[in-house]
Amino acid sequence: MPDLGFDIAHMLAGSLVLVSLMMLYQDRLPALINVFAVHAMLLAGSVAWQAYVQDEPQLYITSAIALGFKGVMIPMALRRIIFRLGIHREIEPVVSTGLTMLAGMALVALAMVVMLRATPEATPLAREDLAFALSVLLLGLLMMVSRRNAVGQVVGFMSLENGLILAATGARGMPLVVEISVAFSILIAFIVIGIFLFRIRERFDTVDVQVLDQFRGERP
Amino acid sequence: MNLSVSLILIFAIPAGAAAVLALVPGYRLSSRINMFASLMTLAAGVSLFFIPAHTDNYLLLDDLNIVFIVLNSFVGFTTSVFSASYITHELDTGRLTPAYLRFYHAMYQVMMFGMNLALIANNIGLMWVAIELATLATILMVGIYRTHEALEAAWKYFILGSVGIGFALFGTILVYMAAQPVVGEGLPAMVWSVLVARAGDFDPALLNIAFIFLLLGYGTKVGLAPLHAWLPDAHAEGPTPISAVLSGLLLNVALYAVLRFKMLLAANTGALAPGPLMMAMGLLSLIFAAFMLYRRRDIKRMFAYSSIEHMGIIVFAFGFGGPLANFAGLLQMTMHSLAKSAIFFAVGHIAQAKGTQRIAEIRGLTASHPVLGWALVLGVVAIAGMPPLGVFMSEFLVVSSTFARESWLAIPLVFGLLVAFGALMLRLNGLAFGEAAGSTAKVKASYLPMFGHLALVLAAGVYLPPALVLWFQHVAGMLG
Amino acid sequence: MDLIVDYSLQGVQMLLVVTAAPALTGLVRKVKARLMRRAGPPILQPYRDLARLMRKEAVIAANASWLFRAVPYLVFAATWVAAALVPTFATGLPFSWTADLIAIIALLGSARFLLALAGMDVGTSFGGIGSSREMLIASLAEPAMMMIIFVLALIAGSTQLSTIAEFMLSTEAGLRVSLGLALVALIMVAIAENARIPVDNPATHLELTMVHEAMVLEYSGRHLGLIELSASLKLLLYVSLIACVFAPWGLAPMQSGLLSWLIGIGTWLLKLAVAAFALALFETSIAKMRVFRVPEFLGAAFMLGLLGALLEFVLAGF
Amino acid sequence: MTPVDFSLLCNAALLLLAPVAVAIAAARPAAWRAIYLVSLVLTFTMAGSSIAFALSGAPASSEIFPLGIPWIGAHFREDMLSAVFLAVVNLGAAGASFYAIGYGKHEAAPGRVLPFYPLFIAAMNLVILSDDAFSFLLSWEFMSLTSWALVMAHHRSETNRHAGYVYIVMASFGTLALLLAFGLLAGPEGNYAFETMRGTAPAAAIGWLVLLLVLLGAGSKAGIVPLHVWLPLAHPAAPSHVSALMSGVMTKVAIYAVIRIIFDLAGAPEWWHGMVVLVLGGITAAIGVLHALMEHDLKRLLAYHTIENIGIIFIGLGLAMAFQANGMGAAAALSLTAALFHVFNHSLFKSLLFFGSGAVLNATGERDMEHLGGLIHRMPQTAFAFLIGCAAISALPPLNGFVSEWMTFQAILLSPSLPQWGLRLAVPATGALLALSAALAAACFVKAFGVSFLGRARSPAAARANETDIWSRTAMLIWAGLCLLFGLFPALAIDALGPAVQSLLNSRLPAQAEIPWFLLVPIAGSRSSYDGLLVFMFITASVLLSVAVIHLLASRAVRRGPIWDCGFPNPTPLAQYSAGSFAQPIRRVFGTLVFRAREKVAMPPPGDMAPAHFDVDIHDLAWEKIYVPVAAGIEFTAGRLNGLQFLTIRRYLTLVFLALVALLLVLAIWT
Repeated sequence: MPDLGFDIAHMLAGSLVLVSLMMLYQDRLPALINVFAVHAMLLAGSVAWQAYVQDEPQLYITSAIALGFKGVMIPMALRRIIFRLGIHREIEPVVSTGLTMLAGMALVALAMVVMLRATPEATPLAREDLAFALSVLLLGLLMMVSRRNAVGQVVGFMSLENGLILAATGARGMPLVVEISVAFSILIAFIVIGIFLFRIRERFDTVDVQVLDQFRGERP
Repeated sequence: MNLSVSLILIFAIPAGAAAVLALVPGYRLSSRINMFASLMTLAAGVSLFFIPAHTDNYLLLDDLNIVFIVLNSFVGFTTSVFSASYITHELDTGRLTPAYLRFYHAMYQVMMFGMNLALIANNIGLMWVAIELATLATILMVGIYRTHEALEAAWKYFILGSVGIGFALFGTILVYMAAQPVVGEGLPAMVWSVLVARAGDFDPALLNIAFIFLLLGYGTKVGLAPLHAWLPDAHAEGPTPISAVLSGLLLNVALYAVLRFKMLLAANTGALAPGPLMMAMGLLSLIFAAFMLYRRRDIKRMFAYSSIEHMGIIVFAFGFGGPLANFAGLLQMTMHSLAKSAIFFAVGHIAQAKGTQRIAEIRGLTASHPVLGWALVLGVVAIAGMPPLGVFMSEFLVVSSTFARESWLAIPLVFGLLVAFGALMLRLNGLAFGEAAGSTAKVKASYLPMFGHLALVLAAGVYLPPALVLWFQHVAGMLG
Repeated sequence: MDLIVDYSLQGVQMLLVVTAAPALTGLVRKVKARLMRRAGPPILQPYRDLARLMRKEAVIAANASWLFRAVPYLVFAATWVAAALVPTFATGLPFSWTADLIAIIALLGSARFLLALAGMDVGTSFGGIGSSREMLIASLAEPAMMMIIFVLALIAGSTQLSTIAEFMLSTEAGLRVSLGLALVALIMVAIAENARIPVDNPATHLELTMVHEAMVLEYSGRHLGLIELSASLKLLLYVSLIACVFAPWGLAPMQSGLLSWLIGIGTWLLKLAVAAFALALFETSIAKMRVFRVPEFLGAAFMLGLLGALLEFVLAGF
Repeated sequence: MTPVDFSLLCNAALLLLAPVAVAIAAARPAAWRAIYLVSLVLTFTMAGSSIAFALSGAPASSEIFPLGIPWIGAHFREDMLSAVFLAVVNLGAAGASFYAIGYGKHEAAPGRVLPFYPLFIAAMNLVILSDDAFSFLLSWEFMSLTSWALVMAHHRSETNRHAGYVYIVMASFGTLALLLAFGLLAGPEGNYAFETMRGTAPAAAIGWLVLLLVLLGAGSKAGIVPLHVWLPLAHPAAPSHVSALMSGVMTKVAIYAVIRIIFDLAGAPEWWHGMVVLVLGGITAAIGVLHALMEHDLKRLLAYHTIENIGIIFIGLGLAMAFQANGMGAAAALSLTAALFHVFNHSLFKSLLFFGSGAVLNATGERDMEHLGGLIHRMPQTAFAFLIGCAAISALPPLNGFVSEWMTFQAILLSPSLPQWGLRLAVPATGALLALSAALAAACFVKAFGVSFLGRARSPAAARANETDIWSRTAMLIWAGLCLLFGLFPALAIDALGPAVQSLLNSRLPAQAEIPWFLLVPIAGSRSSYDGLLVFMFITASVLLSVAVIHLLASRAVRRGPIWDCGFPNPTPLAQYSAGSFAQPIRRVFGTLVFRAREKVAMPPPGDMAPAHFDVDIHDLAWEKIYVPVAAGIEFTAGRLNGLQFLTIRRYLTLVFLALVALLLVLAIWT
């Protein structure tokens, strides 16, 4: 059973990395959101599996949040936003997709090198999971810095956060995981619905962060 | 009454006050409640001196965090006094509405709650939650004026802060992962006092990665370059009491978290020494901020950069380590909190009197507003490290202890100090001296917090009470 | 008894220099005139000039200050004291310890300082030009002089003129390159300091070339007389200085008898006469240089002195 | 009560005077005189007590307070050296206070002067009394801070603000350099008390570093070239009595720091350390005086002369180091005594000259000499005192400035017995520079006095000037009297310096006071001697004699007439020789080399009646070659980095991202 448990967890975490890389590759917002939904669902699966393996029923809550909130609600909300704003046509990555992919690969490699060397004695499950989680985190960050559009950045941030949840659930017996995942969900909701759309649209009529940048302090 | 209850009180009072303030409509009353609650928190903080050290799975009281808590509640209290007179003016000029003020006061206490909880938490998860709560509260406060600039600053703060939150959480998870095989699953593996006791058995490599994430995550809050970007704008665009609290308190709380994890790493012989990383980031922040001071046009933004500079020095000192440098770091931190918040108090009134924050439009303050002007001079002189004010002593100790052990490291340090000094004095020259420009209208200011802080800084520059010295020395020894 | 003799000797020296000074000037003028195939005024003419100037009333510019009137006396006194401290016919006079060579030169400096101030007192352009140029020359001549003093002091181990003279009389001195350099430099400095050709022309009133004369242009009567006397004294001082250092023969040593003193006076007068001839010969055979060439002239003197000093410094250890 | 206690008590009183001054400025401005009066009394008593202490030769007294760095405490100590400098500081401060009782009346912003004045004096005293590095640096920087505040007293002028800025930055630079020097001396254990530093001589390898840092730190305060640039800006900007303090006294505190560290704390100096100091001193003296010559602003001119005199003092210090390193105790004692005596003398005449310039400034509102002239008629007593000061600073006998320079020359003449080649070459060269600067100083003060006080008034303000008040005049005349007194009786001061020199070098000059006629014989009678008293008496006698003879036997008639001027008198005062034209020959000689001076003459074409114009370009090469590039470098870096304030959030995130990746890479590579 441990073997199977490990394999499935490994597979799910690995696919998360893969999906992260896929997200980097997307250059249209609707597609990006779809891929992100897949990402969230995979995370939900992974967390559910961990809940099962670790026999920690409260992790199912986290899994459910990942599935319902991030896999369904947020993508829907985002899609509505981009369609209403008419920016669903395309997104402009700052650097070319090829280069971004290459950088993504390098980051995954870096994550592996750092993590696998790091934990020789840790359980393989935790170790592999951590390596993947770090990869997902780094890829999410890369996504944030390579997208000019705020929606893209939010998606990047959410995938970063997925990596965190992956790591947290991979850590056997870690307390407060559910609370953290709830807190993060609220944070994201905060970003997406509360401050972001309400205030930014109220003032700027667009969600392109570059417009915001015109109001950086001190520029005459 | 059992004084141990003040362990709870220091965060329970702000939490309760926040709830009350959210319900009280009148701003005069709420500013009084705010002051009163802050004073009570301060009293609770001071009473911590009289109770024995405490450790359980959630709360921790040792000599290190008492220093932070007392400083925190003290500046929190004085800022609430300043805030009371400051906010009235904002209401008069219509920059804030009573509704927003209600929100402001509630958030003020939420922030104090978060910071005090973070300081007293023994659980690294709880600490994380508390710091993020405080951060979120300040983000809301920064955006409270709802001008383009304020929203932009808040947004920037929010995004960068969220990434920092993520990093810190990842670091926390990694620490748990490192502890879990040794301590066992569950709560104890997140209890700092347990962790530090058994850190020697942890997997060092995992701790290394954890520390990098924690340093970057909490370092974002400390304002270390190159993670500092949110800091100047948040200081410049938010209400001045919040700028004072940010510089005087929040940075310290984040620094406290870094220090706790540094101690954890130091307890593991196999892990990398956290010192060099901190020193490098400290020096980078110092020199970078020193250069950034020159081109500033906004007075609050300039002092925000000066905060980055000082946090650089402090982080450098703690990174350098050893009883002397740690002592110097603690002293520098205390002095910086007091002096910088005093400067922000002065700057707040100055900006109100002149109706602008632009440095170019504020001139000849010592002529037009002598008391505020000289207070600003005194504050800047203090923050620039001139005697007989306290920062001079701490910088003396930082530089000389560095020079004694690693002479070459003192050169960039001294260089950064000098460059920053040049910038501060250059701006002070224009701000405080010359023909007065702009409005010379009297401003109703509360001088007490400002001069209270400066008097403390002055006294500390000449005489440190032996009890305080012993305390700091003990803490410096703890920090290793 | 000895004390009285000593003091009277000092008195004699003081009187001697002040009486001999105009004669020296007169002799130089006479010889120069003869060299130019003119008859020239008699050697004693300067005494008559002085007497006449002293008797005349002094005409002073309306806006002249007290300083203007005090300076001639002060300049004369400082120069006189300085001249009296240079050994003329005898070494080791009782007050020769009052000032060494550096102090003597500095005393002359005081005199010049005051005279230059007086030149600026009335507020004329000529006075200013004279003062300015005088101070330029002085500021170049003094370092050169100091270098010469270095050389002498290094050789003789003293800056005390009596000691130097005694050392030069002894056999230890010998012939040295640095001494030769110092001599040449000293002569150059002396020429500059005394406003002689080619640095300045004591006889001219051609405005653009004047230095010393421009400075004292506003003086008349007894004031002018004192200044002229001071100038003569200064010339005498430099001649005595050169004589006592580089030609100390005949100088009466300490505690010697009347005869050697008389011999001393005689040889000193002889030396003065020789110097006067040499100076006149030199002045007639050379043209005055432009004011802005003077720095080069004095710079050369300075270099010679420095060279001499360096030679001595470097060789001193061997 | 021990001497140190007494001095500390007086200083505590001075410190407490500051809040009183604030109160006075706020509530009863009319009572400002009280501040100066109390300062006068306090400083005068301190000067008296320290002189008494210096003469007594009693052992040092010390005191430790639980102030400052807690585990070290604040150490204070008064020994022979500190007593000498305390006397210099407090005598200067007493003079300035006395002068200010009158001068302060003209102060436009007394509220900006009164509180800082006693603080400034106390800070200088505390530097000298400090016996540990922290108290020393605290007082040192406090001294800079308070004097900066005084420089900023007249803050409305842009020049003054600039001066204050340059000053405070240089001061901070100096403090940091000194801090590093003390860090080296204290060693890794942090023994900041001077007591322990004295016991442990630093390793020879770091000796040069200590020297370098001390020269940077204390040298920048003293004004050695090329760290002098702030001095001619800041000293004149302050009110004149403060200028007198800064120039006459504060620079001496810097000299004190050099002596204290090099001779007392740093152990035996190497011979080439002496050479460095010596050559720096020579260059400083020459550059300082040349700049002074080019200067037309009376107070700036005086400030540049401070640089020159600091150079002279450094020559003496360098010689003392060189001799001491070679075990030539007597010669070292002569050099150090000369330096210390010059310290004292300079404090006298520089204060006097600044007092005079302050009086002129008050009477005419002018510092520019080109607008002065003829003041000797309007302000005769000021003119007389100023003249004495000019003669003293020009090293003319029989005044005090000459004696100390004469002693320095005597020390230079002892140097052939030094074994090192480097020194044998450097010393005569320095001697030449010293002689040059002495001669140029005379030229400069002929210019300063001649243009300001003599001639005819060049502006209506100068023509209307009135003699200054009685307090200022009295202060100036007393100080002029002191200049003369110590010129005639130098033995008084030299013997008082003996114990201090003895304590530092273990040898001293023979006592001079026992020699008849107050003759000064530093080494041996056959070598050199000087007697200012006799010279003075001879001159006086000669003057009296010649006056008597001429007035009795010849004519005493005087007729006032128009100006002669070779027959071409020009009635406009502007036709007088100006300060610029006075300096022109010297500028021609040295200008191209030292200042890159360029003269521009704009002559209108024939027939055009427009006036011709004449301009001179003077460059301070130290400023242009060192400070301007450094400032430009900082400006450039600040400009380039400034872009980082205006990045987009995405770019900031990129920075965070790169920092993370970099740290992870470090981890991946290093572990």
